[in-house]
Formats: sequence, C-alpha cells, structure tokens
Amino acid sequence: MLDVKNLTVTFNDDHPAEAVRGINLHMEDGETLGLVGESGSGKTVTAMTIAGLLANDSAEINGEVIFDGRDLLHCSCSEMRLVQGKDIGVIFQEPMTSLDPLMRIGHQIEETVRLHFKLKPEERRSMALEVMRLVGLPEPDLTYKKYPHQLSGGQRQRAMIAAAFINHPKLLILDEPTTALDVTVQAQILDVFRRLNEKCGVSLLFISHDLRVVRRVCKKVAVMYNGEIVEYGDTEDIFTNPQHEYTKQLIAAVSAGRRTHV
Amino acid sequence: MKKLKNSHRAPNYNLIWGCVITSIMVLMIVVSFFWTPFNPDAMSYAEKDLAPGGAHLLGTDNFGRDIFSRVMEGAGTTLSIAFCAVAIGASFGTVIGGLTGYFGGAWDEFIMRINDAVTAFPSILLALVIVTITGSGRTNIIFILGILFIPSFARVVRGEFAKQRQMDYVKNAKLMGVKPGRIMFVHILPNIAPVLLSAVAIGFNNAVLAEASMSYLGVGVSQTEAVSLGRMLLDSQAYWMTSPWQALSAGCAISILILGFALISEGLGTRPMWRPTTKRRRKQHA
Amino acid sequence: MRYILKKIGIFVLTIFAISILVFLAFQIIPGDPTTRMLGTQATPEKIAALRAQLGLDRPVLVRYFDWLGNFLRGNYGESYSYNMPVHELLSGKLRITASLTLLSFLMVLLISFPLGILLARFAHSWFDRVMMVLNQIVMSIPSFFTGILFTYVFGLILKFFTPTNFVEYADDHAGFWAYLVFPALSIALPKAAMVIKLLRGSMVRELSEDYVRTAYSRGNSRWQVLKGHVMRNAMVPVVTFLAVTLVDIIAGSIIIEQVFNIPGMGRLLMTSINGRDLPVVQTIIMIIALVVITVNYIADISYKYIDPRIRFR
Amino acid sequence: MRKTRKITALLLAVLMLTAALGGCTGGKSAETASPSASAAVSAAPVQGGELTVGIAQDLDDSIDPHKMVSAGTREVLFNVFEGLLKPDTAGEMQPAVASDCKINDTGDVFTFTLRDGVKFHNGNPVTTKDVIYSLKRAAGLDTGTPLINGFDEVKSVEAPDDKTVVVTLKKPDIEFKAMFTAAIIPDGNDPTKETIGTGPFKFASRSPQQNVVLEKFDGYWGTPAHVDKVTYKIIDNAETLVMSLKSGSVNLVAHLTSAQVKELGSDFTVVDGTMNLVQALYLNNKVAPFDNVKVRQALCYAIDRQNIMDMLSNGKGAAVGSSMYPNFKKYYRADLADVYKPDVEKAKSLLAEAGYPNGFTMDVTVPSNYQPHVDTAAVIAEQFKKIGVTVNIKNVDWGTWLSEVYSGRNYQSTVIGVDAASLTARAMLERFVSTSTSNFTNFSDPEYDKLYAEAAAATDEAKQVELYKQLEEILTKDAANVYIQDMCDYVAMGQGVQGYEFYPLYVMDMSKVYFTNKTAA
Repeated sequence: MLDVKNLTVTFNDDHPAEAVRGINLHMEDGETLGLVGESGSGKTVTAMTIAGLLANDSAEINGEVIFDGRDLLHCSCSEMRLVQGKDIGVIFQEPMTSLDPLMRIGHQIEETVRLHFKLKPEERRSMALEVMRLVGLPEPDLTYKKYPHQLSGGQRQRAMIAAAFINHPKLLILDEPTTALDVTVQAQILDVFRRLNEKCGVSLLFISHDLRVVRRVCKKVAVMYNGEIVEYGDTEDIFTNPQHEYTKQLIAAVSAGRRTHV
Repeated sequence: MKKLKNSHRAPNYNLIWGCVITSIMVLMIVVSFFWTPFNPDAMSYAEKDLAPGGAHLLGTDNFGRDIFSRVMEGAGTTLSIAFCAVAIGASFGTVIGGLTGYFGGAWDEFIMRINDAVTAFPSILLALVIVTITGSGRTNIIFILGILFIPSFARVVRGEFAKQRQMDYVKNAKLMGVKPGRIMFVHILPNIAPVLLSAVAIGFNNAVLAEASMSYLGVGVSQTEAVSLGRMLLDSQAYWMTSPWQALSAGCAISILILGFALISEGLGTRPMWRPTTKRRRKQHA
Repeated sequence: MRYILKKIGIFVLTIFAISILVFLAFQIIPGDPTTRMLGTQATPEKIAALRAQLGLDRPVLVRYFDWLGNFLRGNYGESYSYNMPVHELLSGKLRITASLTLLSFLMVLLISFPLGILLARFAHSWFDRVMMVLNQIVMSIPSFFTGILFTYVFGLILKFFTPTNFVEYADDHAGFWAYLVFPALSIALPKAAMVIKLLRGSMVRELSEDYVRTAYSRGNSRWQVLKGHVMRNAMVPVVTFLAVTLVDIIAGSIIIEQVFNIPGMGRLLMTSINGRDLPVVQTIIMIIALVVITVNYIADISYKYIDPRIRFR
Repeated sequence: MRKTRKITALLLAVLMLTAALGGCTGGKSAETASPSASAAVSAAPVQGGELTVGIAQDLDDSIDPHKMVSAGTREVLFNVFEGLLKPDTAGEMQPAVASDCKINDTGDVFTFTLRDGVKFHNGNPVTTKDVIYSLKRAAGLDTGTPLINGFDEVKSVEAPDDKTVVVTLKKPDIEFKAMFTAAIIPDGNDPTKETIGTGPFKFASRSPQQNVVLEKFDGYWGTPAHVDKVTYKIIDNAETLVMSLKSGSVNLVAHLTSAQVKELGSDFTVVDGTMNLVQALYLNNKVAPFDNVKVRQALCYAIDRQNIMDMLSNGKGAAVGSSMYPNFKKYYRADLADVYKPDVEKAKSLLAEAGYPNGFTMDVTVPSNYQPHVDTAAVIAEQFKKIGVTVNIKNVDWGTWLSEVYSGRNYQSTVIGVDAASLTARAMLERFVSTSTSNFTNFSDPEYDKLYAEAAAATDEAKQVELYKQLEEILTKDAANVYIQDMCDYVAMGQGVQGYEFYPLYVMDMSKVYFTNKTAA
C-alpha cells in the first residue's frame, strides 16, 4: 500500500543538510509501523513528506513515495489534496495548538468530510457524531458545539483523531501523538489507536522518540538516526535483540526513564 | 512544520532605516541650532518666491525667506515639541502604569477605567478641542499632548508590569525582601525597556503628527513664535500654483520625520512580538 | 447581563463626566459668547441685555442642570450664532460628516482587506517587499498633506473634481458622493496602510500556527486555509484596530473638512468653539462621545463574537 | 542692491500717491491681469445669470440688520436692506427709502419724505409705520437698549402725515445723517425669523457655513440688479478661496491679497482699491513702555510702511499716518502719512531718551484668523529687531481678541484694522476720547477731548471738518499708535464678470455686477 523508496530530503536554504537520506519503507494494509528516533533524526520530515505537508520551496525532495500505486511526490498540489484527509490522515503532536481555536470541534471534524464529499449538513453531522463516539469523546452532542479551549488535552487529541479518521482513511500518520499528554491519558489514546487499527483496519505510521510507546501499538518498527534508517524489523525482535548501537541506547534510555517514573 | 521554518535572522531593516532617517533629520536639526544657510526669519522682497536651486536649495517663500533654513528650524520646533510631550507622557505614564500594574487592586481598576475612557477618543481630536479652549502656542501644545499621551504609556507599562510581576525573578526579589520601589524601577523597568522604547517611538510618531495637524489647522505653534512645519504647510497652501515647492518641502519634511519614527517603532516592536522575551526568561529561571 | 449593565453604567458616567467638563471649560476660557456676538459694537448695556436673553446671567450649576434636562428631553437648545435650533443646524452637518466617515471607512476595508490578504498569501516575495515599503511610506504621509496633493493633482491639474465645489446631497446625489471621494481617500490611505500591515502581519503569524498544518492535512487548498481558518484568527487583533481606525477617521474628517472646504460637523465644531457657541459645541461633543463609545462597544462585542476564548471566559 | 531697492520704493511711493488720489474720486483703477482679458472690459452688460461669490466669513453674528456687528455680514446684507438714506460710491448720502432729507438749523431735527413706490420683498409698500418701527427698534426707544450704537441719541420718531417721518435728537448732531442708513424693515418683523428688506436683492435661503443665497427683487424701486441670483459661498480658508476661483466654483472674490492674485494667473479680471480701514500697530497707551510718547514715536520711526506693503501686497495699499483712511476724502489729511519717515537712528536715539537704550521686549496680540494682520505683525517684528525691540507675537482667536484686547484692554499692542461703522468722522475718531467705551488703546489727551466735544457739537459742517482734521493731527503728533496703511483690497472676477464698484465703506454692491455673456453664468 505504501512504498517509500530511496527518499532523500535536502534543505537548501541557509544550512544545506540532508534531513533524510535514502530511506526505504514498506507498509501493507492494516499494518502498524513505528518510526523511532531522537529529535532531528528526520522522522518527522519523513512523515510530513509522505503526507505532502512539506513546503516545496524550502526543501528538495528526491525518491519515490508510492501510495496505492501512485507516486505522491509527482502529484500536483490539487491531486495531493484529494488524498490528504481522504486516504491519509495526520495527527500531530500538540493537540493544544493543532486545532483551530475559533472553530467549533464538530465543524473541525466535519471539515475533512466537507472537503472531499458533497453531503448534506445533517449527514455530515451524524458522521461526525459517530466518529466522535468511536474515538471516545464524551457527550458528542455537547462536545460538537464546544471550542478547543473548552476541552482537555486528551479530549482535544481525540477530536484530532476523529477529524483525521472520519473519512476512514487507509493510512493514519501519527506524529508524536501522545508526547504532550500525561501518562494515563497517553494510555487511553494509544488504546484508541489500537482499536481503530484492529476494528477498522487502518494502517498506522507511528512516529515517536519513545520506543516504549511504539511497542504498545506497532508490530514493526524502523529506527532512524541522523536521517537514515539504522534498524528495521519486528518490534519485539528489535526490543529483544537490538543490532545497532543507537537502538541499544534508545532501549536503555526507555528502561532508565521507566525507573525514574516508578 | 514550525521546525522546518526558515530560522535565519534577517537584519532588522526597519530599525536600520528608521535610525538612518531619524539621524539625518536630527543631525539637520542640531546643525540648525548653530548654523542655517540663511536666517530663517530674514525677509527679502527681492528674493520672494524663488524656485529651488542656486543659493536657496529649496527656494524661498512669499516673504523671501529661505525654505531650507525654515525646514531645518521647523523640524527642530516640531521635534522639540514632540520630545517634550513624549517626555511628559512617558515619565508620568511609566510611573502611573508601573504602580497600577505592580500593585493592582481597586486603584488599578479605577485608573484603567479612566484610561480606557480617555484613550477611546482620538488624541488629535481631544487636543484640538482643548487647544481651542486653552489657546495655542508652543507651551500649551507640549502640555496638552504630554498629558494626552500619559494614558497610552500607562496602559503599555501597566500591562508589562502586570506580566513581569508574575515572573520568578520578581518573586525571588520579593522573597529576598527587596523594596517594591527598587523591584519596580531597578528590576522590572530594564526588562520592559524594549516595549517602552517602542512605545516612545510610536509616541514621537503621534506627537509629530499631532503637532503638524494642529499647526496646520492654525491652532498650533503660532506663525511667529517659531517656524513649524505644519504652519509652513498651511501658509504655503495659498501658493500652490506659483510656488509648489513651499508646500512640498514642508509636507515632505513632516512625512519623513514620521516615517523615521514609524520605522524605528516597527523595528523595535517586531522583535518582542515574534520572540516573546517572557518565554526565554522563563527558561532561564527554570 | 451583568457585563452589559456594567458597560452601560460606565457609558452613562463617561458621557456625564464629559458634559460637565465641556460645560466647565467654557466657564474658564476667556471670551464670552456675547462679546463674540456683539464684536466691536459691544457696550455694557448691550452685553447685559444679551446675557439675560441667553440666560447666561444665571449661576453655572443652574444652567448646567437646565441644559442637562433639556438635553435628555431631546431639546438641544438654540445656536447663539445662527439663531436656529441646534438639531436643525446639526442634522445636515451630521449627515455630511457621517457620509464622509463611512465612505472613508468603507475605502479602508476595500483597500486593506484584499491587499492585506494578497500580501500575506505572497509573503516575503518581491511583490510583498516592494508593497510593504510603499505601505510604510503611505502610512507616514499625514492625511492633510495627501489632501493637499490630491487637490493639486486631481483637482487643479487633472480636473477630476472641482476643488471647493462641495455639492449638497439634496441637490445632486452623485455629485455629493463624487466630491467626497478624494477627501475620503485622503483619510483612508494612511489608515488602510496600517490595517494592511496589521492584517498581513497577523495572517503571516497565523500561517505559521500548528492548526494551519492540520488544515492542510485535511486537504484544504491554500486559499481555503486562508479563508476558512487563518482569516478569522487573524481578524482578532484587526477588529479592535478597525474600531480605533473608525474613531480616528472621525477625527481625521475634521481636519480634512478644512482642506476640502466641506461644511461638515468638524468645521462647525471649530468655528463654534471659536465663537463660544456653547449649545452647538456641547451637542457636537456629546454626539462624538456617543459615537466613539458605541463604536468601541461594538468592537468589544464583535471581538467576543469572533474569539470564543474571550466569550466564554 | 540697497540703492535699487530704495529707488523702487520711491517709485512705488509715487504710484501709491496717485492711487490714493485716484481713490478720492471713488472710481478705482481697473487693472486687468492679462492683455487678453482687457478686451472684455468694455463689454456690455447682459441681464440675468447666476453669480457665485466667495466670502471668507459666515454671517454668524446675526442676520438682523440692526444687530449685525461684523463687516463681513454688513457687506452681504448691504444688498438686502436699505435705510432712509444710502451711501453712494463717493461716500455721499443719497436718498433711498426716503426721497428727501432735511435738517433744521440747530441740527437736531431730521425730516424725511418717504419715496413713492418703495416695496418690501414681501410685496407690501413701505409705510411710515414700518419706518417708525425700524428706527425705534434700532434706537431701543421701547426696550431701553439701543440695537445700534449711537442710536440712543434719538429722542423721538414721529409721523405727522403718511409720507413724512420726523426724527428728533437729544442734542444737535449734523453728522447723525449718516446713521439713517439703518435698515428699514416691516412693522413687527423679526429679521432672524423672516428676513425682509427693500434692497435690490431679497434673501432666499442660507445654510450655515455653506452659503447664503440672494435673489433679484423685481419690485425694486431703483436701478434693478443685473444678475438673477447671487450665491455667497462661505470659504473660510483663505487658501481654498483662490482654488475655488481657479476651479470656477465661484465667479467673484473680494479682499484678496496680492499673493493670492498672483496665484490666480491670467484668466481673471482683477480690480484693486483699498479696504477703507486703518491698519495700525495699536498700542495700549496706558501700559509701560507705551505710556511714553518718545517710545511710541520711536516705533513710528522704526517701521517701514513701504516694506510692509511690498511684502504683503506687492507695494499696493495706502500708507496712513492717523486714524483716517484716504477714501474718506472729506476728512483725510494726506500730509500726516509722511510725518514719520523710516529712520532707525532717530528711533534709537528716541528710545535712548526714553530710557530704553537697549530696546525692550513687547507683546503683539493678533487675531489668528486675519492673515494679513498676522503677516504684518511678522514683518513688524523683523523691522523692530533693528532698534533692539524684540517682538513676541501672541496669536489668539477672534473671541479672545474681542474680550482680552478690545473690551478687556488687557494687552500691550495689537495689529488690527479699524474701519468706520458709519460714514462719519466720528466713527473713526470718537474712540480716542479718553472716556469713550470703545477707546481700547486707552489714549488720553485733554486737548483731544476738548476739541472732539467741540467738533461733535458743531452745526457748521466746514468748521466741523476742520476740527476733525485737527484731531487727526493730534493722534499723529502724539504717536497714539503706529499707523501703517489702508490695506489694498483686490477683487477678482472670473471670465465674463464685470461691473464691481468700490465704496468708501466695507460693502460689496452686487446690483452693479453683471455678466458680459450669458454662457459664463
């Protein structure tokens, strides 16, 4: 379904550096892939490139991103827009700022439908309410009319998920979706992702610096370091038997972190 | 995407050009204290209405006075009025805004209500009404503008003080038993300097405009008290057809003065707006 | 509800304070309406007779409350200079100044919104850079200088309009508006430049916000993002500024009326102050105060309408 | 350089003199700004057309002809209202509503015969009842407060028959004849509610700060007006007045300055006369240092009138040396203008004698809305620098000027033009009597007071004139004020407009103005 071949992204404005160098990824329908690495390792750039959210004028992109048999990198802006929100949904790190502060939650969730399908307002509304129930937003009827600042962080992230998932896309790109949340909420949100994957069969591309979180959701994982993929395989395999020095450090950091938390 | 944004710092062209323009004007004004090409008041029948060029760089007016010399002196008048008015407005405004912002409470509420009521009115309109009542003249204008500027300075300073009051360094100072006066003026004031400076530049901008408007309406600096750019513009309007350089010189000088200050305030104002100092400081203290 | 009551309370208090201030100011300033009305023909007997006729021989407080009572009943008194009821004198002037102000405000909106959005859309391009420099220059030219330049260039040289030939609305609708175009534009230009700068800046800032990226990820086009999300967010600071602008335009119209010889409220105000025509001055200042406070009030409400974060606080 | 300027000044002075002499006949030198316009000068009048006149001042004192005080109002209402008598362009009193005026030998009873067929603008004929109402109203016989200053001299107004009105004064006063220009209005009429007179134009409408519209009165008893309608457009900004002429939105503007005329270019007919006022640096004779005659004389020597006229009006205007203007030929003494010639050394030595060898600082209060006076003050300030006198100019608005300077007499000096409210020498000279309420200069001289009383009571006109001329000389010798000039008055007319005539009074007679071709209307 998704094939990333030899993807290279170079920023050419003031400090020419390759953010991503020759990455290869492969995802099947319903697959869950984690993309792990420290900040600056290029994982977010990779994800944004796939989602078509990298501004063309600041970056030079080479390689192929084949999604459903089409190379997204060669799509025009308007062609890309047909995919965005319909077949690929994106959820970002900061639920606080990623929602439009002046738009009602319901309208933001519906917007994804409105942009891709011609439906009556009532139909859109019922779709929104349904997906809100699905992602576990409490009292959808009330929440529908609320504004982002009236919701908690977890609720906002659920709203983000609802908006991204309302069209039942094939792929959800999750860019550090739980980093900004506290641990209990984190677990709940991860549950939502798992449920969506299991029940609705959506593929997940999960980007995180936290291997532990990835392990709870993803079957496969790719470890990025300095713009390159250094390790790629089944999550459990990598956890039990890390090959690369950097992966080992990551795992060590996770366990150390766990200890401090207890 | 934020991470991917261009993060290079372009030179602050606004500030640079603003300073260049204002410096040139100020230099011209300072020179005019000691020397002008001609005596700005000296009338000469033989040299009436000369076109620009030759000995008279910007020509002469209907009294045969050298326009360039008059623009030099007029800019000085305008700027000195602006300076005094801003000084009054900024000093009183800082004290009032500082006290109310730092201590808060009922007085703060009360004074801010008055402030809101006064700032709701355009200061030029108020100045016009007051000056027709008190009479025109340089001193009157300085005081009227100065007093009218107090609320806007107070508002800016109050907001900043209220913000700074919450900062750790102020709380620490309080815990260490530093007196409020010292906290306010030694600790906080330097921290709000960029905002205050920007407000001062805006104040200059407004003061120049207000003085020019009032003089243009004939209620500002009197014709003979001192040369004023607004007054020059008013007087020269009658000679548009025969000697447009009179009105053009005065009008352009006013515009250039305003442009200089606008650019400076712009240059000073953008930085804190884009990178709030509060964020950085919070990190330092964390 | 409490909020509205509080607002109205402040409103009434402000108006009351202003009316007292104006009334008192006229007691302090040199020059009496009678000396102005009688001019060099004044004799003590004539002054006394006229003062009695105008009721000026009564104590200040009595006169103030008399005036206040009449004002509240909708009786604004009679102009000393023109021997006609103030409301009759003002209604015509008010229409002229209101037309000028609104036309100018409309121009500000029509100029600044398209340009501001366009510049935000093409931010940092050469077009944007050139326009912003131009914008900064336009902002620095005082409206009365612009007015003089317009009179010269469009009036005397190009003859697009006849300077000083103001036409009464009743005589010629089109002519009336046509005459107001250049005065309105003179006031509007620097104000529009300010709105452009603010709107563009606000939009550029909003464009770098996270929710914009979210909007793109849903399949919004650039214009859709601007229209559907950024515009509204960017409007928050602009709305307050527009209120300030509208009020500034009223003040600006007083100056511009002098430049273009428009017999509006501003000119009446200036001459009435000079002539110590108290009933007229009082009424005009009350009207301006009312308008200013109402405009700010409307801005407050629309600000709350636009930004729910404030509405629900 | 200096030499050539002196010669020009001399030449201009000569020209000035002829201009002043020409002025005596009442007819003024008609000057056309361009040769092309001169062809139109002799064109015949065409009846009809609508004239638009630019005026600087609104009629905001009162449109009641008995209550109006400003010259600007008077010059407009001159076309609407008439008295029993009316001045002509030479300043002589001509019968108007009355056809005849007789004064008895003691000079205290005036007998008027009403003219047949004089109608008010509302169509009603003028009766003795209307005349009695009007004169009593002006004199305040019923209210006790005269509406027109000086009218309280009237003791009674009676009508022995329906064609005759007899006015008896409290004391003999042959000069009172000039007071009968006071407007005749219908019995019981309030002019502010309904403006009705007998003049060649009737009042049509007004819009404050915008315009005053007069229409030709078809039932006028005398020579009817040429134009059908006159719209006075109020343009209170001197700068825009010129623009309105150039843009064609007005056809005629009076009281222009030379600079404004220069601005107009060649398409206009410009005639010039004088304003019929005495512009001077009026001094408060009671305050130091102006209580010293030597100081006052020094200032008179220090000013250069010609230079002022050069600066302000390209040398036009008429220098004066006392409180009388040249067009008032009956009383004017031309020799007084030359008593003080510019002489800086003499001025300095006089100042030294007075105890001010290093000069002093003085305030000049000027009404900011009268640009020529403000400009004059600026030029004077420059001239006084030469004798070490520093001038501090205080601009005040007209209301403040009236209360502080004119009625309050709380000032040092002021530049202003004083004109004659009526065509009498008294109107110019009474204000220097020490007890006069209008003596704003606080001039006080027992000899002056004595001579003035003599002149006012004189029943022989020749003797009275002689006495008034002596009074003028006292003002000059005492240097009561620093007399400057009777200011030049330019009237500019757009193409096809002709017929403007000057009066020795501050009026604009619109009935004589006409278009030479109808298209211009």
